[in-house]
Amino acid sequence: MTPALRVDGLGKIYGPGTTADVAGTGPGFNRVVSPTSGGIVAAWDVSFEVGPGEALGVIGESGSGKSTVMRCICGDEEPTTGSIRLASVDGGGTDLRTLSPARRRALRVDRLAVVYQDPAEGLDLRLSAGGNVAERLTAAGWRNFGRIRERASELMLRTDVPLDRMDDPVREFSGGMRQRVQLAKALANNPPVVLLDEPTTGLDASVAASVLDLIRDLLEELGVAAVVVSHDFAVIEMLTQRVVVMHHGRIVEAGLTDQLLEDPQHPYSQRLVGAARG
Amino acid sequence: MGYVAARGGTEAIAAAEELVRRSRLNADASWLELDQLTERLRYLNDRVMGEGGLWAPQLAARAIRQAEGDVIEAAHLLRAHRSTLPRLCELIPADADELRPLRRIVPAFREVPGPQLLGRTLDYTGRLLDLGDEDQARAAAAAATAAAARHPEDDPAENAGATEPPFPERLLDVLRRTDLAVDRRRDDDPEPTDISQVAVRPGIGRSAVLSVMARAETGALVNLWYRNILGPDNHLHEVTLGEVRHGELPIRVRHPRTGNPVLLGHLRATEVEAIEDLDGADEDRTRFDVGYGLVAGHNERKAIAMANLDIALHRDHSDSGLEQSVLMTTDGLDASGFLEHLKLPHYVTFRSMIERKQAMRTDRARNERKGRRHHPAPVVTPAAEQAAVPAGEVTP
Amino acid sequence: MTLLDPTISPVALLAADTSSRELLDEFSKREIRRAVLTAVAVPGYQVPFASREMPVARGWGSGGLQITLALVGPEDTVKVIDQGEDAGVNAANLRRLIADTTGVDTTTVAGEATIVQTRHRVPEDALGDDQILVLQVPVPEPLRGVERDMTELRRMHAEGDYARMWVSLYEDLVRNGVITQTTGYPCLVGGRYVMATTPIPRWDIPKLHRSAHLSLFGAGREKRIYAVPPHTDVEPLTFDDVPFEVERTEGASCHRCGAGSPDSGVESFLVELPGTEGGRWVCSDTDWCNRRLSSGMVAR
Amino acid sequence: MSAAIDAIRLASTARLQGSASTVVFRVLLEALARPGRPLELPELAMDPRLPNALLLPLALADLGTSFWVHGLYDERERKLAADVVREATGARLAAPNVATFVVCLDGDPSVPSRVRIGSELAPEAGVKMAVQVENFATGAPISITGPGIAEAFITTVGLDRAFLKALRNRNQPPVGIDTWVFDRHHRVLALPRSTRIGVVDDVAREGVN
Amino acid sequence: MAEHRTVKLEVQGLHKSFVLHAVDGRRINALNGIDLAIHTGEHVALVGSSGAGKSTLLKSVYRTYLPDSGTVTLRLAAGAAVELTGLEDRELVALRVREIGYVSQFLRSEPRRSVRDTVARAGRRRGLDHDASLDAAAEILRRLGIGENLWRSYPSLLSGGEKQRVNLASGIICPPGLLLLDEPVSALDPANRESVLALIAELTSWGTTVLAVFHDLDAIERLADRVVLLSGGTVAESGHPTDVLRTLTNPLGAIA
Repeated sequence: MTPALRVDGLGKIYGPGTTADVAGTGPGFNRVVSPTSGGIVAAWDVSFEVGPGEALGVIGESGSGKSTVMRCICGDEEPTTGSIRLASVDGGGTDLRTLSPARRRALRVDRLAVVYQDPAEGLDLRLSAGGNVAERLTAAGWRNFGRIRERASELMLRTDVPLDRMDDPVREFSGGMRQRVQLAKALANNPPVVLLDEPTTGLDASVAASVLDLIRDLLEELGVAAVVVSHDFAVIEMLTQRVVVMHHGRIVEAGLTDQLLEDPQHPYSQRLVGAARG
Repeated sequence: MGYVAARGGTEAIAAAEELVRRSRLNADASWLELDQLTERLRYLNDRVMGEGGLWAPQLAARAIRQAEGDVIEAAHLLRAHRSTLPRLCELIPADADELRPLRRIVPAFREVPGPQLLGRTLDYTGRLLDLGDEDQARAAAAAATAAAARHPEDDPAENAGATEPPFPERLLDVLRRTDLAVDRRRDDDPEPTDISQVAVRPGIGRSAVLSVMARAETGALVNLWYRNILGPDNHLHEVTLGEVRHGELPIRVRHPRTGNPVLLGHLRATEVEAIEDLDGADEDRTRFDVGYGLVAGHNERKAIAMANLDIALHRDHSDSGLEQSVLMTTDGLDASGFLEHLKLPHYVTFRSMIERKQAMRTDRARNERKGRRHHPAPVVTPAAEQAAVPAGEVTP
Repeated sequence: MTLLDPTISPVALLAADTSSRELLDEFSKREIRRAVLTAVAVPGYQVPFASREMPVARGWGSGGLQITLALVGPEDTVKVIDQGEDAGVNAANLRRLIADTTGVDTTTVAGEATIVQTRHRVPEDALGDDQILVLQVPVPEPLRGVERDMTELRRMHAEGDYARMWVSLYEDLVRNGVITQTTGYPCLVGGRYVMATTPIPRWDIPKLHRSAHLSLFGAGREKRIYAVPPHTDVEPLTFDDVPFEVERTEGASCHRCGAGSPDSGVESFLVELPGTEGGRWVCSDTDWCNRRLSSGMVAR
Repeated sequence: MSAAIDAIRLASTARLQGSASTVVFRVLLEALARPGRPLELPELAMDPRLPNALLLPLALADLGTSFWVHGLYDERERKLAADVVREATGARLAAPNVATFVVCLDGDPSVPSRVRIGSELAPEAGVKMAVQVENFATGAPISITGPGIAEAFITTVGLDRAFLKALRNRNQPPVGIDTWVFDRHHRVLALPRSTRIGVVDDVAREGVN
Repeated sequence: MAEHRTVKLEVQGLHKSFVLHAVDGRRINALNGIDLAIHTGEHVALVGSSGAGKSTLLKSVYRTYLPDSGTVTLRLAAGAAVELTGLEDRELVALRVREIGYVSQFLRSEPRRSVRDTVARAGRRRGLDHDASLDAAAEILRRLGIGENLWRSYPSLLSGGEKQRVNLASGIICPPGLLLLDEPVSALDPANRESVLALIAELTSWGTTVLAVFHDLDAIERLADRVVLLSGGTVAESGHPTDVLRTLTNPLGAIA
């Protein structure tokens, strides 16, 4: 089975470092800053695959490199090394990093959607909810106002955004409602791969739960391949079947989500689970 | 018919132009001589040359006189004049180390290699309006001029640095020697960009950015500096000045046939090196950052603003908009030209605007009759609902 | 290789011919001409150019003026209009400058001109394939309303990424019921670039679409030149199911020539002359209106 | 030495000043605005030994620009042409992949792949190229369509299939090469990068397949 | 009972220990070399004292626990045999859909989904279409005694016994080839227990293989074809329920 998304040997170093400075960083050294150059090895040797209909969790504390990985995949940042492949691009035969920035960005329209923790990153808050969805649709070539309205309405309905709010600026929406609009926008053109970066972090508990439910339903129904980045085991447990644990820029453990929660292997994973389980 | 093609406008502007010309001549005063501007309104003349991008004291004086003292208008005259002149050759980049200082101060140290040379400056003159007798002043001026003509070597302004080595070592060299300064000299931009020959836009090399600032409207640059220190943009920190110099800079061209450098002459310039602490999380806090300012003529406030903005620009993240602000919004001619064009007829555009207002009203009235918003969210049809709500969610 | 004459630069020889009356030297003209050629080869793309200071202020037609001065040759006849009017102060000023510094002939009759320099209008009569329309552009960037950052704007054009422009039209429709863009309506040129149509009224946009003439756009202050070659698509951005609307006011007709009235059989872009007892309307293209009157087409 | 004198003398005939420069530019502009249509060049004082293709840089180049002259078969002619352009305009001679102007004296099909075509961020960096041919009536038939062309038509421009294909491959608007073709009958036509070139027998063959 | 010829699940030399890194790497040995073979359609009950390794074995088979060594070989519906301990995570996730199921005594909460939808979704994950999944959910809920009045309410509003039945319903709708049951009737009242046990008995007759841990002897005697007694992480005894249970001095205590 061709994975919908495949990441191989992804690495990202900030600052003056080179690949030579990877030595001396990582969980074994308890640091991400290269002792020789001061470069920050934010992520290194990160590999995984996600199949259609599957959700992979990436869990770790802040600074573990999990968001860096996501940003490298979606193109917000350029990785230092490694490859990223999508089944929807050349059948997985092309490393996205070899694409021009323009083509890379164009993937965001209908191949690789991102849902950010901060809705302001994925949305234009000045625009209406419908307008945000319309941006994706027009980017994909939709040119019929009535049909754009109809599709936007469908998505609002599907993401539990009241239709009578569809024409209001997203700026006036609550956090949970913004996140729903962001989901609607991300799914506008039925992308086969969706990346979710802490999608419910920062929301009130009850709002977070309902957004989480919505995401879970959408992932199940749409058959997308999802990567869920989170520090929260409740989110990972609810949404994913598999998970990787990141620490100091490296994957320290990969496994089934229930296995990681009940039988974590790596000392760091055990600590993380132990802390989460109180 | 009372409606004559083409003639009305031509006559009106000809009449206005004639009025300007006559009023200029008719003033109840003697003719304004160019040397009164170049010699007695030095800062004004320098500023017009700097913002006009042309070193030509006599022409600048003409421009100021013609513009009746409007600095931007005068700079415009200089630049428009330059447009008519062919570009015969390119200058060899001047070496600022050859600047012969008429004034030099180094606030960062009490004593430095080379002189602290106060020179000609208004800095410490009492800001008291001189209400002295005009006739006495006139006589004093004549006497001083005559005396200077007899003994040019006594002219304090001209010979301020005569006893010192002409090219004192820079503070920056001291800092570099002690490894205290980040080196901002770059080799990716070897030939200075002539901003009169390209359309600058963000991403252009540092030499172009510096040139834009050197030619910027003084007030615009000072304001940009100030709003970045105090205002919401917050890109700047106050610097320590390493060098403030005003002096004469030799200008050379390459001979078109032989390729040898040929001295054309000198221009006066103000040079500033500014020093700032590096305090960003990803910066080397053990060193200082350095910014550079160089403007034509004697204009210290502009050169200081420039040096400080230079630091802000290379420390700043490219998406902050500061670079675009510097490049695109500090030119006096651009800003004032665009602003003043609002005085031109705009009745075609205004008619179109009224028409849209009416169209909106018509649409609103139509919808109000039907009792709905402009574009109600479409009623999702059962078919659409099926597509929108995948199986399972519809509870009977 | 060293050429022989040690004293005279080849450049000086080339420059020497420039008449002192001219506002642009030979090199400045060449630079503008290169930009014009690129603009024609890449329809709708804003070509950066060095933009010289003109004797008119930036924002007062300096871009159009530079193009016209780079174009005019001994055989040309130039017409200059502002708001459609030959007699406006700005038109008169520019015409005088062009004529005085180049010696070229001028006219008010659109059909007689080889070059028509204009601000805010396209003449009512279709221009022919031997004519060039030069438009003065204050703001060449059609996307500025949705994005201010120049680097991002450049990327958007490079990638043909106009989704945000479309969204602004969507939002406009949702909020206001109509597309409220008045003049300078954004158009897609040759299926590739979104272009600002100076601020000409929507009325004039069809005259740029697959026209016989070449249109050149000059933005002096912003240092950009762009072009619409003949027979090139200029499609106003609108949705498939939302018709593009030009300026029309019900019942309005020119109080001089009658254009716009049902029995005149012709329409023109009308401007309002407000009065105490209700406004009157008049053709903005004064030359067109005058010719209708003088040709006897209109009963006085 | 005599070659240098020759170049200076020839350059004096080729220095386009004032109205001569304007008139040539207007013909080049007109040609570019109506691709594929041959136009008569104005009468000029230029020495007849100089190929008309030089008119492109002679009318448009200056101190701030660079050019390259390509000609495989006659190195003396190529060098002389380059000297004349430099002497008459002040432009620098530069490698073909960076030159503002390229003059191709012989229709060598390798030239289009050696010149700069700009980028989507800077289409203006695409080269302006002049090609000298014998006669527009010869060469491979092409169909052309695009901006400036009211209706697609089939024509020949004096260039062979290999050259035209190379040109077509490089023209991916907005990047590409703006080409002016000069023939020996004092005419010029243009193929801007926006013109879509179909090599006719390819069209036929692809139709069969 | 019918003769079972094909081996559905074979566990060989299975070891499982837990290393507690937070406690200086202390190791707790839970399984110490389990050997066990279960035939297709067979129902095997695990018994043993608390800590004997019953749940650990179920979870090690399901791979919620990662075995240290040994093999777990599962024969798939299509006939091929797969070794589970070394299987790629992604493949194991796929197997869990149709081939191997695990029902714990605890309901994994799905706060905002109705009872019927919770069960129907499980059916759809296993390949039923929308209508079929709703029908199947209705039927199975009815069989388990969850009345229609509850179908549209949320699981969080249900009693413990109701939750357990909903959980079981999700686990056995479109039953997988191998079902691992971890005390599925612990919270049920006698009446509902009866219907659940009947349904589980029916599963084996449809060909589902069951490996179960029950807390009551009666269930074992009624359902199990065989009982495996675990002690100290190894198989102490294996045989017919009456034989094995008889050997235990205090069977219920041992099992509880």
